[in-house]
Amino acid sequence: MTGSDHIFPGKLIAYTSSLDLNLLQKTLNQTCNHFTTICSKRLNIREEEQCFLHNKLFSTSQCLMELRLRSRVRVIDNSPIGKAAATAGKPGKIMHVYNVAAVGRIGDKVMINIMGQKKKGYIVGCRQKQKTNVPRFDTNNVVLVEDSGTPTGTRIRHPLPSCLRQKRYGEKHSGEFTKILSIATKFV
Amino acid sequence: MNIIQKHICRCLIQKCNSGNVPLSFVPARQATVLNWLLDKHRKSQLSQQPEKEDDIEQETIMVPRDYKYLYPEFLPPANYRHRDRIREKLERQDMFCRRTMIEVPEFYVGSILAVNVADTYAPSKNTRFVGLCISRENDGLRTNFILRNHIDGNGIEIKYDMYSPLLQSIEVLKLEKRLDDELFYLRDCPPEYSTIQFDMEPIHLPTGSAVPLNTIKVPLGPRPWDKKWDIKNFKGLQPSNRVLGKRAAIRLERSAKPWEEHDLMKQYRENINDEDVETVLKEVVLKTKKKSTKSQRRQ
Amino acid sequence: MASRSPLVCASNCLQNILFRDAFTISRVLTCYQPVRYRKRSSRHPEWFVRRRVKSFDEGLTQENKQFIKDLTVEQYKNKPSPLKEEPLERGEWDLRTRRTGVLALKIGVIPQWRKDGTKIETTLLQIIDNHVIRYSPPEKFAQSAGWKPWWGRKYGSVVVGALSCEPHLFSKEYNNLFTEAGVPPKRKMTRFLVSPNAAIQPGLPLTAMHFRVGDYIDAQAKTIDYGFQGVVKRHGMKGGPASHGGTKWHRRMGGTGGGGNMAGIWKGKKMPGHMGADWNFAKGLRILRINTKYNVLYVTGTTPGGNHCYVRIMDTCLPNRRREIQNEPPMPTFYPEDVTDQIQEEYIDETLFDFKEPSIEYIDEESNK
Amino acid sequence: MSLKIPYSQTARKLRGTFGVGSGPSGRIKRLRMCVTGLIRHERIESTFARCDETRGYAERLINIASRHGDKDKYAMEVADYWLLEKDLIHKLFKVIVPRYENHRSSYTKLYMLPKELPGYGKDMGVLELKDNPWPQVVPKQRETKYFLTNMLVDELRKEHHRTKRSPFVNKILETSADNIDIDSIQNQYILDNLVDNDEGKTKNDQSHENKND
Repeated sequence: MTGSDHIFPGKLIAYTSSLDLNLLQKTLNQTCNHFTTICSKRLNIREEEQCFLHNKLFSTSQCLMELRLRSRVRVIDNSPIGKAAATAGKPGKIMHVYNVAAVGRIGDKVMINIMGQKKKGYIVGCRQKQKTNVPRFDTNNVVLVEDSGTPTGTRIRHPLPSCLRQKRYGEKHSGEFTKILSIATKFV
Repeated sequence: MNIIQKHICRCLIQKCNSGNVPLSFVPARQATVLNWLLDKHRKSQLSQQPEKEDDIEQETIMVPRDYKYLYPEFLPPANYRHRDRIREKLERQDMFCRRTMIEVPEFYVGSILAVNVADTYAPSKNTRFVGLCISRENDGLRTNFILRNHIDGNGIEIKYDMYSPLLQSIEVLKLEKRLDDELFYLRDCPPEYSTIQFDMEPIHLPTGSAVPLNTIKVPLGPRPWDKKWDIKNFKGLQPSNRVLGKRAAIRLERSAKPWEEHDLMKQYRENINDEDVETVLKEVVLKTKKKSTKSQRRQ
Repeated sequence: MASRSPLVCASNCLQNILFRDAFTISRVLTCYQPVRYRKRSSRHPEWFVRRRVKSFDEGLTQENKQFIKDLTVEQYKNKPSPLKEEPLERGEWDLRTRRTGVLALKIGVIPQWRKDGTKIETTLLQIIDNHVIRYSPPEKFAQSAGWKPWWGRKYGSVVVGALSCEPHLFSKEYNNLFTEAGVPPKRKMTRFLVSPNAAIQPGLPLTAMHFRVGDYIDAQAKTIDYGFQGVVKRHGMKGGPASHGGTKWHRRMGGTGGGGNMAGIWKGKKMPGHMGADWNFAKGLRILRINTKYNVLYVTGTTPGGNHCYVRIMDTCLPNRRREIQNEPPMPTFYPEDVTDQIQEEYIDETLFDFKEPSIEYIDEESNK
Repeated sequence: MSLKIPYSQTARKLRGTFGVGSGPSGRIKRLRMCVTGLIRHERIESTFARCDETRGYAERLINIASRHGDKDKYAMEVADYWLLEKDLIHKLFKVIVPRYENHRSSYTKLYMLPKELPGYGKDMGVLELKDNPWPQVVPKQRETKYFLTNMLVDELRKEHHRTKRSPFVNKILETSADNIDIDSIQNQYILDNLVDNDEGKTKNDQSHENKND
């Protein structure tokens, strides 16, 4: 995580325009120290979210932890866009849920705005409260999919919920789920 | 006082103290039958099939003191509006039947479990999950417990119904207690405190030893948190460095309820009293007596 | 006690006669009247019989109280049963018959599991001390004031009582209602409409075996009394915003009507008022399990009302569910002579998981092949 | 230990005990004063709602004191909190707890006072500890054993026992042992009953006669 220049581009430009080099050095040092200390502890979306926002620390989570419009998600496959988003500290945001209720749950299809691109994906783990025997994850996980239906990544190195396997036999998107499940490594 | 007033006085006093019938002075708005009245009807000789009194109530059985914490799911709810003697009895029958089929071991919040569940879509028709028990909730057939583990950078929690027929086995890998009744704060703690290897070998305690208490104090991670853990006085948490603002401090001061510490009636309403606990646990002692030699702790 | 004075006998007879006359004029004795709109009044209905009498402490000693209690029990046990005299003919069941219902008490709600592993909520309903107290055939029923013209001459009526009490609690008029059935006075009574082929004799006990496992029933009960409630809780309206300048506008209703030609508040506008304590149905519930020892029915889903409230249970009126019945239900009710074997303690539905069985295991079909 | 009094699942708020807005802390403050008053004077008069609320707290306090004893830390803490005048702690453990040692029913008694018309508009009540030294609230009722109804029912009972066979004999009949002399058993049963009743009667009769004299 050495992406400090990604974080405050506006500030940087302001400093460079004023040519106050001493101040610039100070701020850069401060920010770098801050990031290294926090991000070495754990790689979690919420940390990045917090860094991305500002120095003030306040929670942005909803009370029900539902996946709605503009809620942030983590990409867990090894696609290059997902990695870039994680390093840049810019998690993808949900633009649309292909669903009548407009609330995403496990196995629902969503459209995501990630690094300025429009991508489609499947929700593969939720922070929301779940039924019995269904796992509840600490983060909202998503697997990206191309328009043709093939997954963009080649491997998923995170566990997927076991109840996702019944989607393979369903009427909707059964072909796309078989492709996702074939690149998965672990089930919970 | 004139004569009429005296008469009214006499009537009211009679109303208050007539017979053994408990009078509730707060009028019951609901059109329901009270517990004691219903039990009287069930046992009365005028009815078609009068219910026989239990032999268990008359027997003198010593209930061990730790049974209250060993079998917490057998304790009925404290609210008398939600209680019924026959329903509880039928529910307990089902629970005992289930316990003969599957061995439910002794475990507490903070001990490590491995659970096998039937799953139609798994290739082996079975899934195994290992985790730390965070909470035990509810009573009767509704009891459930939550296991937590941290796998490949993902915190995962699964809730299980204890009396669901899908459960194949429950195995205790490490028997332990923690300082708190629920450990939901582990969600916002560093992941090493909730990571457990799937191939962990069970740790056996020597026979007859007491259940060890783990006095570990867990540090909290950086904010944002799921809830304001630092305010809630958990014993198993390290005090955080968070400095409260002026408004937050005022809010915390206002939310404090020091008078509830000694509110005796509030405690009585929220917790079930000891006499009711004993009548329930007597049955548990009788039913578990047969198996006790078989499933003694950590042989 | 054994030998009554002639004066007392005369007064009793007089009351019987008086009451019978009043009964034909008044409505049929029930606790439930079907009404088109919500009717709340403190006035007693026409069929009302005063149950309680002003009692004062007679100062009986503990021994004598117990003796009188025992005496009443003995009296009702030794009473000649009205069933032996003239048994009614038992009719045959067809799709249009209406059998009697029973009056049960809601005990609680617990989860159960199906054999495929899904969890369902079941309500427990206990039937305590149910007896048939009066049957009036359609011709007689049509003359009474409780009769509604749209029923025609199709239905007779049956009064069912539950929870038997000691007679000294009630008035003489109320106790006389039970002389025909020969049972102790009941705490609660209801009326059911019955088709003539399901005619039933007073004095018959009704148990949980009146229904079978797999039958569908309707449950009717009074909902929980919430008292005077606002518009948000009573009708589920949205209220106002919590902030953004919402002054005294958080839980209020919006406009009450338009202007112009149709101005004014229309009848039936949803407004704050008394909520609950109203009769409500839950239809098409399936019986999953029957416990004959305690007379308890396990029924799918939930019924209206709180814990320990009275529930009227009858055969379902949904036509599609009725057609699913393959065997004839016991007509007019279950007689213990019908069954040659001993009655089991529990009957369990095929789809329901029995806790005596081992836990569910799925079989891998592909590997078996 | 369970309470032997009726109580509601929802507590009364007792609004306005220390002015409007005193809230739940004001409620507890008032109840503490009532409990100390009850332990001090053994009988208090207040509004009925307040009496009914204090009743539960007083019962629980005596319950805890009798169960844990005066050497327990928790019991002393509770007593220290609820009794504002500290000399009463000694009275609670040394006087009141031994008084109710073999008591099965509730420790307190509650009465409703008549309404005065025109009056304050609230029900008034009296709360007292049982077995207190004060004169009784309700005057003691006359002994009812020699009322006419009682005497008549007594006679009926005796007659009933004579004529009716006992359930004990009926049971033997059902099992149908042929060679048992039923009449002898029946006679014995009646005799036993008679003797018991006569003894009781003679004793009471004597006392009654003495009183009349």
